[in-house]
Order: sequence, then C-alpha cells, then structure tokens
Amino acid sequence: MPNIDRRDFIKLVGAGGVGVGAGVVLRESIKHPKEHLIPHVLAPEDYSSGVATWYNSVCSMCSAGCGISVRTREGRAKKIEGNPSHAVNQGGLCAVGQAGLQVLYNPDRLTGPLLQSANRGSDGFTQITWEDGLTRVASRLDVLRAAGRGNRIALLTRGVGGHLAELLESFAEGVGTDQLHHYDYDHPHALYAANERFFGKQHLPYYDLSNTRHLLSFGADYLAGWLSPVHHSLGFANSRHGGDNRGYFVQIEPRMSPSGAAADEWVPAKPGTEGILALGLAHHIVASGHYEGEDINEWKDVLSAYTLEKVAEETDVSESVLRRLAESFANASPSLAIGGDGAGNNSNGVDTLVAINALNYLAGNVGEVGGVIFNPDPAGATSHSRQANYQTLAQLAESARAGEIDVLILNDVNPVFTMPLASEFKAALAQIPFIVSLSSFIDETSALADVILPSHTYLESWGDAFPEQGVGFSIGAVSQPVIAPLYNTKATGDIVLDLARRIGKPMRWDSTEDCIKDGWNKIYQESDSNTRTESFESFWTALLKAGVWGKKNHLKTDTSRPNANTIASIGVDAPTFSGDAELYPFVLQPYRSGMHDGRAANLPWIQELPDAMTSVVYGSWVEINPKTAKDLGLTEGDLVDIESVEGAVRAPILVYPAIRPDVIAMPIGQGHTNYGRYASNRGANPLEILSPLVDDNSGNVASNATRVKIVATGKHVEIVKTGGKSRDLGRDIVQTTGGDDHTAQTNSIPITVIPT
Amino acid sequence: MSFLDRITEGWRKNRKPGYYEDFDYHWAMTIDLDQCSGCGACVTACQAENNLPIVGEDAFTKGREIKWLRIEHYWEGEYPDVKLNVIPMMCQHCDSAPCETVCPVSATYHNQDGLNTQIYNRCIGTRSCAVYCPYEVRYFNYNDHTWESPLDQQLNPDVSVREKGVMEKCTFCIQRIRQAKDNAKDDGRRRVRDGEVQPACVQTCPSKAMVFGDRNDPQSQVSQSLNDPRSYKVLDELNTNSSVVYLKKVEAEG
Amino acid sequence: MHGEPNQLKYTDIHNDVVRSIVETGPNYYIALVTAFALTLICFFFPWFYQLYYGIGAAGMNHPSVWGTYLASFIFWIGLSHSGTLLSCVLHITNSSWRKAMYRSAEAMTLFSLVVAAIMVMVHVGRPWFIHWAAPYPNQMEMWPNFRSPLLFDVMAITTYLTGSTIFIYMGSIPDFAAVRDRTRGWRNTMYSLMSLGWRGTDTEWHRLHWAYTFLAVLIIPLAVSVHSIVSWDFAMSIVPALHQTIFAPYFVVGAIYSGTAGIVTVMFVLRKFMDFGQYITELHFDNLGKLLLVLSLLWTYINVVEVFTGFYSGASGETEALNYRLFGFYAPLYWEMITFCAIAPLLCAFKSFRTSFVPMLVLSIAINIGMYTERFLIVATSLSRQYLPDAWGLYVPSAVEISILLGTFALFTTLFLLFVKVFPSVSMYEVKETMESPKKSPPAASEGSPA
Amino acid sequence: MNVSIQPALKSLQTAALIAVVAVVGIFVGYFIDFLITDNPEVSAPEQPIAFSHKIHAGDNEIPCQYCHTEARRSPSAGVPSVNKCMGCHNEVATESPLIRQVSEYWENKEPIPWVKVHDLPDFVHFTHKRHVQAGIACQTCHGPVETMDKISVHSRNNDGPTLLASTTGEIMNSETSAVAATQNDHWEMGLCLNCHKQHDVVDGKAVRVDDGGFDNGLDCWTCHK
Repeated sequence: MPNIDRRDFIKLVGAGGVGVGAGVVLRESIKHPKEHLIPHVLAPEDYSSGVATWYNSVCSMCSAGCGISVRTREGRAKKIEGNPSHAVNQGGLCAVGQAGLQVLYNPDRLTGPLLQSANRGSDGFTQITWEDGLTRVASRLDVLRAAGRGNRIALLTRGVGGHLAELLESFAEGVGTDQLHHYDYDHPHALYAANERFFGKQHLPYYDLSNTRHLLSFGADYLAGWLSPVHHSLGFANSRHGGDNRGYFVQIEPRMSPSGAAADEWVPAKPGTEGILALGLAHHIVASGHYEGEDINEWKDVLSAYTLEKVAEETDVSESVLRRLAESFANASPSLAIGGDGAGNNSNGVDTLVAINALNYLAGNVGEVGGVIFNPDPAGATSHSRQANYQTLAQLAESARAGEIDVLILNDVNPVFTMPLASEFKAALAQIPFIVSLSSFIDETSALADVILPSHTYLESWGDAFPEQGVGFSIGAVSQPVIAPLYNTKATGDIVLDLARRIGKPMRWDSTEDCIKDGWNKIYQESDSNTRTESFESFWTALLKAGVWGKKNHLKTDTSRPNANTIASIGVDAPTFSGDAELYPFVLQPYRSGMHDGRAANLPWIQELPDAMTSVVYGSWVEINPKTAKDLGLTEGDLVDIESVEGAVRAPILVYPAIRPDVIAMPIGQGHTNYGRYASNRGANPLEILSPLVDDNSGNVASNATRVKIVATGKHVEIVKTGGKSRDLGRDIVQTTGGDDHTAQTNSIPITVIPT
Repeated sequence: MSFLDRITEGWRKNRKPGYYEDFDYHWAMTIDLDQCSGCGACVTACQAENNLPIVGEDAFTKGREIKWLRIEHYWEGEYPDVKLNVIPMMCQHCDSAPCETVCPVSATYHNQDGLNTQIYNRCIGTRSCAVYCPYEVRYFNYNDHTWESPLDQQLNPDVSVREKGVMEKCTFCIQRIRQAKDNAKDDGRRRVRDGEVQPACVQTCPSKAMVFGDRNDPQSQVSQSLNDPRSYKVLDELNTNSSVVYLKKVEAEG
Repeated sequence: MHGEPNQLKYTDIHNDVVRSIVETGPNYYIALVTAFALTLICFFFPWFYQLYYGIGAAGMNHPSVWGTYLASFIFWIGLSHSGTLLSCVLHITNSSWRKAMYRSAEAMTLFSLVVAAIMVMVHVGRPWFIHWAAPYPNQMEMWPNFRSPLLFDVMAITTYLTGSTIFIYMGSIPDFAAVRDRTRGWRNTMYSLMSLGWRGTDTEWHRLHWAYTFLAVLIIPLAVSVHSIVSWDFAMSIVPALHQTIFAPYFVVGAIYSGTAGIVTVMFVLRKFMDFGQYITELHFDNLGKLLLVLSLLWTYINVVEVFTGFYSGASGETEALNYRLFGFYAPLYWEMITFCAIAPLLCAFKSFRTSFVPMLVLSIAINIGMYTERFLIVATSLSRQYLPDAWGLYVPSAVEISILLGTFALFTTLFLLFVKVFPSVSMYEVKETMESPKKSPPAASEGSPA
Repeated sequence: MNVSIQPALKSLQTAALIAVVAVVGIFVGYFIDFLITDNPEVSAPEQPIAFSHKIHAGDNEIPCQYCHTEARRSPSAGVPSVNKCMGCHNEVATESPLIRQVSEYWENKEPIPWVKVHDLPDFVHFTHKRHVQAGIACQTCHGPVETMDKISVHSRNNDGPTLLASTTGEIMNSETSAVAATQNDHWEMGLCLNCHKQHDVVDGKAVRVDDGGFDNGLDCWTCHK
C-alpha cells in the first residue's frame, strides 16, 4: 500500500466523486422520457385502440368519383384505398387519390377564418371568429339581395356533383343570382358539345374499354387523367387479359402520354389533325365496304374529300399505316374510338370529336358492348350545365371589369392559376369589391379574397357523387366524414346554409348531412319497392357501409342515329394556331401530369412522385424531340424561355424521345406562386402563355393551339429526376414476347367485369 | 438445437431448392408488364403505407430518394418508332439473396415465409447490402426525416419510423401479412386465405397488374400466374431466385 | 552528414536515438500542435457533425452508397501492409538493410490500421452500435453473421492489429531498455515499465530472437489474408467489375505497393527532420526503389489483366463498367492513376533516380495519390454503373468527406509524431548488428551491454 | 543500474489507484441511481390520480380485462375511458376525495392524463391480443399488479412460481399454466425470446416445450417491422 498523503487523498476523493457523478448522469441519460396515456372520456362505439376502422367514402381529388375506403386508427385517417365494391375503381386508386390524406394533414391548411386586413393579395390575413366572418359576408349579401341586386353576386366553385350541387343551386336562387359557375380546368366541354351534336345528348357515354378488342385513342390519355383514369385502367387491363382476344390499343397523339406508352402502337400525327385522320379512316371504312348502313351515300358524300392520300399528307401519317388502322379497326369487333385531351383542345376540337363519334358509328360500335354505351341519367345532379368554359369566365371577368359584380364567392377553385394571362382574370378580380373564399388553402385565387372561411376537406365532410362517365349503369356513392375536423373549419354546405339563414333565406336543410340524406331519401323512394330495404334508415346505414349504390338500368338498345343534317355537318378544318409559324415554329402542348390541374401540387407525395414518363420530380420541364434539341444545340437541363405571343415561361429542356419535332410539351401543375410550402415558386405554369384562342363550338380555350418559340438563356440547371439511363443496353430487363406467345396464356387473372 | 445444427441448417436453407415447401407460406408476387401502365399509384401507396419519408427536393437532387417501389423506364428505338417499357422495381425477396450473406449483424436474413427481412433496429448502416443487391432496391436513411406537423398524424402505427443510418426496403408489407395471419388465428384458421393479404401496391394497382400470394398453395392466383409462359425473372442469370416474377410485355402486331 | 554507418560507434547510435526522444525542439511542438489542430478541425469536427446529421453529410447517394470513407479505409489498410509485412519478410530473409527503417515502417502499419479502424466507424451509419459486429453473448441472443465478408474483415483487422502491435512492441523491448538506461525521471519510470525488466542476458536475447522470428513467420500469411479479405468485401458482391477472382492478389499487391511508397515517404521525413542521415541512407532508397519498380510492374500487369477480362467478357454489365472507368465521368482520375502508378515508377529503373532523395519522395507521394485514386475508382465507378441502367447514379464526395480524408492524414501524422517521442524510431540494437564489432575498445560497462 | 520493473510500478501506484477509484465510482454512481430510482416507491411515477391496482385488482378481485378490455382483441391493452371509471364510481365510493377527482374530470369532459409506466421501444410491435388469447397471464410480464398500490416498472417477483390470476379471473399456477412467472426485471429482447423458445402454441394456448424452434415467433419480423 503506498503512503497516501493529503494531496493524494484529495485526488482520490475527487476522482471518486467525478466517477460517481458520471455514473449517475450516465444512467439518467439513458432513461426513457416521460410519456402520457390519454384515454377517451367516452369511448366511441366502434373504437378500439390499436385496431383499424375502415370508412367508405368518395374521392374528391378529381371528378371521376372513385369509391375509397379510409383506414383510421385512434381517430386518425392513416391510409386511403380504393373501395373494392365500388364499380368505378374496384379497389384501385390512383396516386393523387391516395395523396388525399395530405390534403387533410397538409401543414399549409387554414385553421380558421381569416380576414384580409392589409392590401389584397398580401400576407395581411388575421384570424377572426366564425361569427365575425359569417356576419361580414352575410351583411354584404343581404344588402344586395334585399336591394334585388342579387345578380351582382357571383359564385364560382370547383366542379361539385351530387346533392351538394343542388344545395349551391338553391343558395344561388335564394340570393337571387344566376351567376353560379362550376369550374374545372379539364372539364371536357368539347366532348359534351360533340356528343350533343352527333348523338343529340349532352352526356358522357360509357366507353367500354374493358370489352373492346381494338381501341383507337385520339389524344385521350385515358390511363392517366381523361375522365375516369382508374376505371379505364381496369378496362385496359381487362382487355389486355383477353387471351386470344387481347385488345389492340392505338394511341394517336403528337406527344406520347402514359396511355401512348402502354398502347401497342403510337401514331404521332400532326397536332390538330386527329379529326382529319379519323375522317380518313372513316372514308376508308365506307369506301372499302365495311359500312353497309342505309345512309351510306350521305356518308360517302361527306367523306369524299378525305381520301387516304390527302389525309396522309395532312396528318403526316403514312398511307399504309392509315389503311392498316382502318382495316383493323373495322374488322375488330368490338372496336372503339375515343378522343379527348389533346385532340379536343384544338381550334377544331369539337369537329374532331364529332369525327371520332362518326368513326364509332361507322364501325358499328355505338350502343354495343365494347363500344360506346349510353349511361342512364345520373341519379343525382351533375354540374355540367353550370360548368363554366373559358368564355363564361371571360364573361365573368368582363362583368367584373365593368363593375357589375359586387361579391364573388369562391369555393376551392383556382382560376387565377388555370386561366391564361391573356384573359387578365386576376386583374378583373381586383375590380370586385368583396371576395370571399371557402378554400381550405390559400392559393393564387383565394389569396385575393377579403375573407376566407375555410371549409373542411372532403375527408371531414358530407357529400356524394354520381360519376357521370359512369360504368354503364346508375351509380352513386356517399362521401362521409372519416375523421373529426382537425381545425376550426366548417363544411362548405354548412357555411352556405348558415349564410342563407343569415340573409333570411333559410333553405330546407339544417346541415349538409341533412341535405345529402334528403337527396338519398328521394333515391330510396324512387327505387323499386319490392327490392328495397324496409326503411330509409337501414338503406342509409347499408349505403354508408358499402360506400356505393348502384342500379342495373343499362341502356342497351339505345342506338342514336345521326340524321342527314348531322352527317352533312361533319367535317374537320385544318387547325388554326395563334402565332406566326415562321416566328413561333413549335406548337405547345400543355398536358396534365400527376398534379391534375395544379390542385395536387401542394401534396408532397405528389411532388415526390416521379413523373410517369420522365421520372422528374419537383419542377417543370420542356419536352423536346432529340432531333430538335440537336438542331437547336440544347441538352437536358438547358434553361430556356418558351415564348408565345402572350408571354414567356422559363423551364429546363428535357430531351424526350417520343414527341414530334414540331411540338414541344410542358406539364401543367407547377408554377404556383402562392400555394403553400410544397408548391410555391417551383417550376413554371405553361397555361400562363396560352393564347385565348377559343373553339367556338365548345366555348373553351383551345389549349393546344398556341405556337411558341424556344429562346435559350444560356443557363443550365440540373433537372431533378430519379432515373439514371433510360436505355436497356441489351440487358433484357423488360422482356417482351411476340404476338403468338401470349395466346398460350390461359391462367388469366379474373378481374371483375362490369356487366353492361 | 446445437450450434453445428444451426449452421448446417443455414447452409441447407441456401442450398436446397424447395426448402420453403416445408413451411406454411412462400410469398411471391407477379407483375404483368402487359397490364402495367407505369402510372405510379403503387409508388404512392407504398409511401403511404410504409411511412416512407418526404425527403425533399435537395435529397432528390443528391439522389437520396427513398422509394421502396420505383418505376424504371427503358426507351427503345428512336422517333418515330419509339417505345417506352416500364417496370416496377422493388425488393425481389430473393431466395438466394446476395444482401443476406453480407450483412455483418444479420439485420437482413431470410425468414421462414421466404421473405427477405430487414430489421431496422439491428442495422448498423454498413450499406453493404445495398452494394450487393443487383436490383438496387435498398434505400438508406442519410439523415433523420421529419414530417411537418400534422403530416405526422398520417404515419402508420404498425410500421416503425426509421432513423438516420438505417437501411430500409420493401417488406411485402409485412405488417399486413402479420395482420392477416393474426386474423386467421382469430378465426381459428391455420392458414391465410388466398387474396386475404395484399401489399399496398397490389391493393391499389388500378390495372390489377400485380398479384400477390402464397407460392406453396398451387391453387393460389399467384401460383397460377407463375406458371404463365410469359413469366420471367429480372437478372435471372445472377441466380438470385427472386420471388417477384414478371410477365413479359406482349408485342402484338396491329 | 556523419559518413558511413560503420564508422559510427555504438555510443553514437544510442546518443542519436535517445536525443531524438529526449531533446524536443520547438519545431516538434509546432508540428505536433499543428497536426493535432488539423486532426480536430479536419477530422473530428466534421465527423461529429456527421454523427449528428447522419451519413448524409457525406456525398453518398443511391446507388453509390459507398464513398471515400471506404476508399480511405482500403487505402490505410493498404498503407499498413508494407510495414509489418515488409519487415517480416526482410527479417526472415535476413536482409540487413531493413534494420534501420523497419521500426518506423511498423509504426506506420500500426497507425494506418488504427486510422483504418476509425474509418470503419466513420463509414457506418450507426457507429454507436458497431459492437454488434463483434461476437459476444448478449441478452438479445444475437450473433453476428459469420457468413459476411465484412465480419471476416473485422476479425482479420483485429487480428492483424494485435499481431502488429505485439510485433513492434517485442522488437522494441531492448531499445526501451537502452533508453531507460539513459534517462531519468518519469521517462525512466515509463521505459522501465515498457522494457518489462529487460536485462540483456543471453537467454533473453535468444528468446527474443526466437519469438520475433516466429511472429514474423506468423504475420506474413496474416498480412496477405487481411488484404485478401478486404478485397472480398467487394469481390464477394456481384457488382460488375467488382466480382472478380483477381481481386485478392490485386489488393495485396496494391497494398504492398502503396505501403512501400509510404515507407519511402516516412523515411525521407525521418531522415530530414530527425537527423537520421547515418542510418537511413542511399542504400535504403536504392533497395526500396527496386522494390517499387517490381511492384509497379506487378500492379500494372494486374490492371491490364483486369481491363482485358472486362473487355473480353462481352457481358453488358462488365463492359459498361469498364468503359465507364476508362472513358466516363471519372476517366481523368483513371488516367491519373495509370500515370502515377504504372508509368512514373518506371523511373526507378535508373540507379541515379533511386538514390536521389527528393525525386524518390515525389515519386512515393505520387504513387500513393495514384493508389488512393485506385481505391476511390473501385468504389465509385463500379457502384454508379450496375445492372439496372435506370438506377445508375453519380457520386461526388462532399466537403465533409474531403475534409475527413485530409483529416486522416493529420490524425496519422499526430499519432506518428507522438510515436517518435516514445519509441526509438530506429532500432538501435539491430543497427548495431549490422555494424562491425568494435574490436579494440568494447563499450564500457557503464555504457551498458549491447542493449 | 536497476533494471527491475518494480520501482516504476510502485511510483505509478497512486495514479493507478486514482484511475481505479474513478472507474469504480462510475459503477457506484450508476448503481446508486439504480437503487434510488428503481425502488418501486420512487420509480413509480406520480399519477394524476393515485389509482391503486391493489384495491381494484387485488382486494376487490376485479379481472384485469374488465377495465383493460382491449387486451384480448387489440395489440394494445388500452386504458379505460373516464366513462368506464364513472360506470362504477357513480355508485361506489362517490364521496372519496380521489373519486371526486375522477368525477371532476368526467364533468369537465377531460381525459385523465395517466403517466405511462410500461413502455416498449417504438420499433417493437408487441401484441397483447395473441398473448392474452394464448392464455398467458398478465402478471407474467407485468408482475403482481394486484399487489401494487402504485405501478412501477420494476415489478420484481422473486417469490418463485406464484399463483397467477389468469386473464379470465380463474387462478392457475405455473404447473398448469403455460408460463411461469418471470424473474426478469427488464423488458428486453431476451425476456421475450426465452419464453418463445420454451413454448409452443397448441390449440391456441401456449404450452411448454423444450425447443420451440424457428416457427414459434422467433422470426425477427414477429415484433420488429
């Protein structure tokens, strides 16, 4: 033992003390922090902690009306899935539909009513109470209504279907205005107009992709956005699974869309000549004796100008291809031609779609399984008659400028983003003295509001949907709240009902739920009394549980024959484009990407979802043919200005192998200036520079008819994308097999076929 | 079981074909490339179900996205005779998985259901499994990810949120498989019925291109689909014995 | 200079070496403080930041999940090779010229290994759980995966580290005793402990020689196996251009090559700054130069073979990986490597080159830059060009990585600077063995025995 | 000349002693903290209401699952709602000051912020349901809760194979019940594994076997996912 002197002793004590302290600190530091277990005060009936509860509802991300099942745990929505029993989507759901959760949980959601206390369009929103907000709005409305100047009130809403549309209608009536406009950027105005002209019905028919053996799609991106993409995907898959009768899909469009990639054949016709091409095919079908109807002579007359040689010249598709397409289209049974998106958005859009209807008629596809089937009238209200086209909104802007609008009520609609700059819509809004927005988010349009009364998201509120493009029979579904409201918001319907009460025009419902129930009560009353449940309450419970209601009322025998006048009026002019072809050599095609019309741009999942064709995330790009790029000396990532007569947007070049050299394409959806943290100041919005060239037949802007030029800026940015090299290099990663092999396939997977 | 037995069992597991026939399940998936349109619904479904982080634009720029399931694009030919082939690529759950041998801490191994596991809390982050994986479907957490409130309320409580330094990958939605087994036990059944369990991607696929099920059950949809003459495995020449089988895209003549 | 070594007296050796330990000039402190500060700033601070932030502080991504950390790891393992290995081989073959330089070479081994082991910690995502890679019984009843080449690696490096440590320590015992006898105070205490009571008896000498030779024989296969195993981390994968049988010899040769170059550098530094001109002479540079020449030819041969196999395979993956390495994004680095490691060392064919110190220093540094590039290319090019072209990527090191890379050199230097003040950096007794015995006046008893 | 190692060793003794004392100190400190905070009296956190499991489950023999109803049908055992407390305490002991606190919460429609005692890391997905349905007594893991006034983490049970109240309220002992009381203080992986290795499920109940093997939930994905 060494001698321990005083000094050593102090050292020892010090060391021991430090050691002990370190030990205590060590153990304390690895302890778990304190947590709480918060029980319910009163546990809900169907609640079990740790066990998922599913609620059926309806997706409201687009107008397709897919049924959804929402998985909730501990009172929080966790996952949205397709409702397997809903005939539209049969369990499937697209990316945007699933990202609906991020509408609900979006960090940029408005948590309560706001009042603009500084200049319009600034950040000067302050929190107010609902009472305050509603009073402010109601007093404005009341003054106008009482003075009999209700028409100076305009309502602009996102396309709303079902009984909520009725509620809004009733409100508009109450305040005495006929300025109720539903507005969806991608509402197929041209398609309605074409159907009206050819079939005499302003309806969307059911396109039976599922049973068709030969599909000609003229610009319709049916797998990724056109009408009801999930249902079309099901039909596409089912047709592909036909064993010996595997469906053959042809896509005719200047820029390959996801549907074009999935198709068996992609035909890059000149933009705007789709209708001419269709009539060329029709000409061949009639001329080669495939059509034997009584009105054959009339058809021969009207189609005489569309010989294959001429059409080949105009469309830039070789005669042999045209002949082959016509032959196989006529010979395949059933076959189907659809048209939309790119083909419908030209100056000759309605004519084009009429020509496509004619093609269906001549091939005998109308009213046939695997062809065009007419839907029965929807059981609930649809909004088409109220859908605002470009002309309507331009008119509204005109009235606003003329000082004829005093109050504008916006519901979850963003025309400032989707209207071309040339329409000066934003400036027109500034002329309106009072704007109130019911949006859940601040977007470019609601930023201009004076008062924002934020509404619930669709997962927190009641509603219903009767998908119009349908499934060939009547179908409807109720959208029920799957989660208690997260914030101090109110359902759109309830806000409107409250306003109606405050201006002394109470409606006959107490709440949105009441309105929806009332509507369904009517459906219940109208249903066959032999088969229906004993009471409405049991019907209602069953409806909520199943999430969907349907009635087998197929319109099988309906074959609308066009009359002689209709036939005589068929004809497609060469498309017109704004801008001089010399100065502006390229046709701009703004196309709908994963962000829908831009409303999904604030959802991080969608921002992070690689684009279906290019795997780009977080940003905009300009698609350009490799040859064009080479001629212009541009490579991927070169920042360019896309200039039209109306203005310019800036985006990087992306060399895209499947686009015509005289066309450039840009995705819609990015380029928000004020739409939350995920969307703002990202990319460019090609809609801004569109020329206000309107197809008079549909009243909508011809969004594919703007010519542009590319001006290199000399700058370079890195396009953010997930892919590496998109070439297989002979590694056989995606393997293919010839036409013969697949016929051996017998173990096809059964997919529920919609009976038609 | 003696130590030696365990070792020999380990060897047997990797050598003997049909080893999993002894067990209840051998999960497998088929993807029909003739039906897949590359829409990306499965990608989002996976992200929603499995608490995949929102990594942000910077991380994408750096190539640090986390997508257990991604769509690969392969262009073929030049304009105008150009085609795009897409293929969903996720963990192939190889029965002879290269990643399993290399993990020094056994954070990834093959379980008795024929699944290639990934145990996040065991992972020390050597990232060697990602190097060894020829399909490059293993994703690494380069930093801690945050969900801006209230986005965090969406997180699936049945799936762990991964911390920085941990490898992750497709699990065939193991939480759903376990849930289905649990339900089967509640019902007094020994086995999960065919179609009772579907990973999120399979469930959501709008064109029903994906089929998931038990390969040991000859009646199951997936077994029938595996017998399709169009079936093939990606990078089969590497002998990974993957459990994800693709059905060839058909090139039909017009 | 003091002339030829055989004109030295035993006493001179002792004095020189002990002086190098005891007498510390301000230059040394400046060097030490600088090195240590650089270690902190370039190595530890970035590393701590990375621990806090995650591996994302580095430039790695999908699919290039490995980066410079692993390249540094192989580099330092490689550098570690020549030291002990060379020393062992030369010891067994009785090459007397080794004796002046082997101590510092072995120290290099030791510290390179330490740095390499730290690089493993830097490399992994959760170093706080790194102990799970060690086999020890635990309540989780989990064992490491014995099939993993990485685990072999852990084992091999630990073994090699242990072996090298014992080897250098054992060889130093007589010298510790010598220093002990010439110092007093705390140094005397320290060297008393470190020399383990060495008295220099015949029995002790006999045992030391026997054990030393035994260890030398043992370490040679160990050293070869360590780098073979390091190569298996790559070669056992099925990544194109990595999955090659030639990898083990390739790595071993590369390791010895870079290690030998490293020794040249260290010897130059010792000679220049520690005033060891008498001990480290042209002879050493000449011999090492010859060795470098042979190794560079071997290394070039293996590289040519590798290129040829890739070219000849015809497999898309292999040819693409090769093409990428030779002509892709990293191609300038590849050609830099070829210039530094295959062409420049050919100068060693000339004796005049081998015996000039500064050109040899430049060459040795160039070789090691080239060899680092080689390791970087192995990691970076192969991982960014794998089987699925759509998952190809690109890897560029981040500032943190580059800083840590530079920091490893500072760390190594710090350790080495500490070493030269503790260990006699030239083996005194073995240098004496190479000298003619003093015939006339044997050293007085007070000068001590040969130790 | 002294070449022995002894003097050097001697001179280092003080330094070595200091080092040893410091290291031992760390262990002592760790242990002191353990002693202080792991004492059930101390470690059991203060609850918003001094609820006694001893009175409820012990003295009055209320079965565990009367309140923790979720245990047999959910992964989590669940904390009873305030409503559930009031179900009895509308009638029972309404005047007790503690019950007054409960009814205060009930009247304010506020939840009681209980403090969590038993906690598993977030990466462990334990399911009560399977274990309860297999007939494993709650006390197996939670210790003799019916004897505790305050629930503490360290439910040490050193009395050997005690009689355990089964989940259904009947009494079973370790011979008939599948599972003996554990002596393992810590809810760590080894505790789970021990049990899983020793037991197999026969007819839905846990039965003791020698080697449960890989099938019996020894797959890591049983709990970690």
